[in-house]
Amino acid sequence: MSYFSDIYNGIKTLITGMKVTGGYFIHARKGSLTQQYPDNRETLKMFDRFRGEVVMPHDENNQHRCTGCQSCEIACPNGSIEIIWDRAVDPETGKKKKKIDKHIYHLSMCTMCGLCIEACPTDAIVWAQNYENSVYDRSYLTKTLNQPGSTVIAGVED
Amino acid sequence: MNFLIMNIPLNIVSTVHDWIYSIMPETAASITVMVLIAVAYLALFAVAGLYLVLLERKVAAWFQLRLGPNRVGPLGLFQTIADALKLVSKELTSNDRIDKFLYNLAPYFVIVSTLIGISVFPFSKQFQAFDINIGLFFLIAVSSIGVIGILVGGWASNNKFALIGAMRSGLQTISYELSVGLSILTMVLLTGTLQLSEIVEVQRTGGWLILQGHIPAIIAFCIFMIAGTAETNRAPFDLVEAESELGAGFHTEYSGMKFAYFFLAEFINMFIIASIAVVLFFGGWLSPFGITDGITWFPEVLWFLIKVLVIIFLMMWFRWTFPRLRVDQLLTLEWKYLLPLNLANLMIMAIIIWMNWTI
Amino acid sequence: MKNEDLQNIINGLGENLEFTTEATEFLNVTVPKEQLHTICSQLKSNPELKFDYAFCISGMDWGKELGVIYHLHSTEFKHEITVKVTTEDRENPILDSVHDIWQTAEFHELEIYDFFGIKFNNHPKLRRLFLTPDWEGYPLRKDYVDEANMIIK
Amino acid sequence: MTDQEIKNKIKTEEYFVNMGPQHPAAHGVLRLLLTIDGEIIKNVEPDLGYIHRSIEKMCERDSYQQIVHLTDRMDYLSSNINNEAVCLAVEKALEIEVSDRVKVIRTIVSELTRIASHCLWWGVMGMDLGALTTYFYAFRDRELINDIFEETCGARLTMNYNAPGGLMYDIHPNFVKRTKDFIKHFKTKIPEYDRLLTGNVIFQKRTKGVGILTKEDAISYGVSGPVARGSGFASDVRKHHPYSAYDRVDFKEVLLTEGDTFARYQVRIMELWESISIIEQLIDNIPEGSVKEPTKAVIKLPKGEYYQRVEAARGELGVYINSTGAKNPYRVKFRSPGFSNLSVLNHIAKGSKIADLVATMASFDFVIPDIDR
Repeated sequence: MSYFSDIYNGIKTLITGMKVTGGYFIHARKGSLTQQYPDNRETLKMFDRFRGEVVMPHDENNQHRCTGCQSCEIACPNGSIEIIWDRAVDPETGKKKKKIDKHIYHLSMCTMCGLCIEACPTDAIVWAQNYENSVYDRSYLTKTLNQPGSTVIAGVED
Repeated sequence: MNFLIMNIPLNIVSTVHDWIYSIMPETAASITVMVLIAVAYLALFAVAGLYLVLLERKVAAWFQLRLGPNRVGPLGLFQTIADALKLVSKELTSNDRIDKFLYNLAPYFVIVSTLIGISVFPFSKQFQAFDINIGLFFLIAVSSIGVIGILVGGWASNNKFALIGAMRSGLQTISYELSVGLSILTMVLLTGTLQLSEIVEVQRTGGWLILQGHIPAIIAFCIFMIAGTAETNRAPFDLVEAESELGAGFHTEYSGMKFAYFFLAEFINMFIIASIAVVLFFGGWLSPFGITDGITWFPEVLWFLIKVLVIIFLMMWFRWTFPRLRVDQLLTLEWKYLLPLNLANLMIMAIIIWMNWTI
Repeated sequence: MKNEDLQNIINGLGENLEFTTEATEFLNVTVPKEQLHTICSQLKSNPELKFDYAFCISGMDWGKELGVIYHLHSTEFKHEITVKVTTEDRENPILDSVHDIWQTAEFHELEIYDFFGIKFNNHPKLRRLFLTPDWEGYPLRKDYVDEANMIIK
Repeated sequence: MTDQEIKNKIKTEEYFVNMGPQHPAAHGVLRLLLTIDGEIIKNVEPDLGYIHRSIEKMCERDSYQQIVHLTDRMDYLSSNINNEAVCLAVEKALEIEVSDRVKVIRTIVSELTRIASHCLWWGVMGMDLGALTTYFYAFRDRELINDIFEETCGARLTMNYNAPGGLMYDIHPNFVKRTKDFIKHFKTKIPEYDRLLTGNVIFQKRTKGVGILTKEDAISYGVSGPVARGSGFASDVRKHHPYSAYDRVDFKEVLLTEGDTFARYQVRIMELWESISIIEQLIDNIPEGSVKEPTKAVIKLPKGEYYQRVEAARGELGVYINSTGAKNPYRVKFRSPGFSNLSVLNHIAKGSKIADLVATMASFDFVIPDIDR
């Protein structure tokens, strides 16, 4: 009668369930997916498009491509980019031109949306792939992207 | 020189035993010996409980594609010792509306009843604290005291979730006490005695009880395992501290050493259920088919521990595979399925014994 | 069913309803405040219309008057309309609740009350759902000012 | 002594429990005020707002590209589908015709997001009912999808991969290979899911006949998604209002009629198979074409109101934009699937036990930021 049949089916389904976990238990040694983080720091490499942090690459003679046009500041939804620029006279053309003084980037407010990099006309800022961004004091999270004493690469027009 | 390895501790025990009897009057000496044995057992099984916790975490990890604790000490062996130290040093927090006396009493109920239960097990020929002739009956009685601790703890901590958890545990233990008792009863029909060392002796000649009793014994073993896991509030029956419904169930308000008592008691309970199963079904410390009887230096305790660990692994396998039962399904399983099966099984075993068709 | 036939049927349900279809995909019906409940229940019960699935009920602040926009869909005939209702008085705006017609309106009306302050009479339990009970002001109104949390770029 | 006399002799008092914002079965900060009589639930009243960031108010000061990035934070498990909703609304308003390549990639990426979301749901449903190992198997599969996304657009959860007018980046060279490997791997894993949980007798006893939602209630409470399809209400937006490349893909709309927790569970498992077949039909022939149509830097939608609905993992996500031609919208309203699904909970859970409420909530697959916005 159905009393014994549903006991039998019940046990059968329980056994199949146990077979699945049993299977994982048997080849547990190679099956484990967890990464031993602090030990494998050298071998752990992020994908090349990984959005770690916004940085401004400088070439060998300390020059970058940011002209201070503030389009990234406008594009940013969270106001995590502040540009401090000042007027300067362009030696060849003699016209007044904007010159970047400080490109302040608040990593604490950045939501990694990538709109600033999208909006930058001269591709001055790019993604870096570092994932260890935790710091001891909040003030370390406010970074100035252009290194001191760096200038714009000649001929970069926004 | 029959048991070389087993002998060394026994020599120490007997020398200490004689020395105490020599320097003290009769009654005081027996009390001190009992206290010494109790302290030894407490230390031994506290550490055994800790390593059971580590085993549980390691086995759970291997089931779940993980590695388990492997940072503290070599291969993570000191992990639970570190946990125990942490729990000891933790502050005993509680809210101000608890019923102070009962709140503090509850953990002792649970831990003491489990530790009493261990003293009766025959780990090997000499290695048994109390060989009383109503061994099994004593075990069942003691294991049902533990639930009073849970009920009192749940009620006294004045927390709604704890109260629900405690009521569920009372419900669960009372109903599953039945099947544990009945399945043990079917096996006692075979052995004829309740004394644990006698039960092991019976199995020395006729082979393990699960073989002697063939089909009814196997059914009794299955029911015992189901009821046993329910008894210790584990695996598919862990409604008492159902993580996803009640948070932490009855020990929500406990912290520090009090929580450690509840936690350790659960694992020692698991050890007790596994040891009852081993003594009753798989021939205690007897080696399978007598292969190592001849070898004198081989310690029988190892056989007992291997069998217990196999049963414990089975209980852990239950835990990490099955979802949880609802309260009413828990009761229908017991009263509508396990109980009738148990009674029928008892009848069959009785008829077999009465007509003595022993195969 | 084309918008025109919808328009004729609905026109029969009540007076001075305005219909527009420019600058929107669905047929818009602006309903006066008093007839809201009667027209909505007819929209649902009318055998030719059968708008039984109110998939989006949103509050709206058009500058001078507040209002509610009901997007209705019929699971049987697969056509959609938008019903709009407005109320001028901003101090104590009250509209009829349609939760007895579409059960989903109960939660959406709570949200509208929370953010726009429009009260709904015979609503089962009108309360602030999202914000704390002691929050003054209604955030989604255009004239809501809160220096602390609102950063105007 | 009749039942009635016994009942009024044993005076049981209803008491009130706070399945509060911090609770393992809440999957986020959802607070349910339960009035309970013993184990039987009398009334479930949600109290929301613990993770309310007023996204709709923020949208009123942001440009359209910035709104797309806000939708990631609404239903973080179907972030790609949310982005796609806003992008489709903007493209419909501006009458931009996106290239075929973008449509196919958007469909593949949405289906991958749906599989990842259903994987997490399956793992967490098992965990809510007590089987803790399902969580790890589900996350093993979800990690593979996260790696595909991380390689293509750099982020795992809040992708912000779509932009008005197309996609932010083209797909990574080995996107196709990785997706094919994943499909091959995942096809062997779903039968394992069934063996481990679906067949299990305890699981079936816990979910069959629990939390029954009839079709009329589903329609009247505005329920959508797998929850509605579990009770026979055909509300799959991909079928009834096809967008992107869903019209050129043939897939079956999964419909069951029992309407209990087990039916909702089966709907999602079958949807996994449907999503896999959709991806298989599209992955081999992704057409060539431009990835992003040129749009003006400052997008201004012509005056009017636009409604775009999309089938998110939890139901129908609608974006209602009312624009007056300015550079940011006059009013944006997100029709969130979780919010209407939550309104049914009280109606279903009345009279069931706490364990049933947890099982029903697991089958509703709530994501609280999607409810609170």
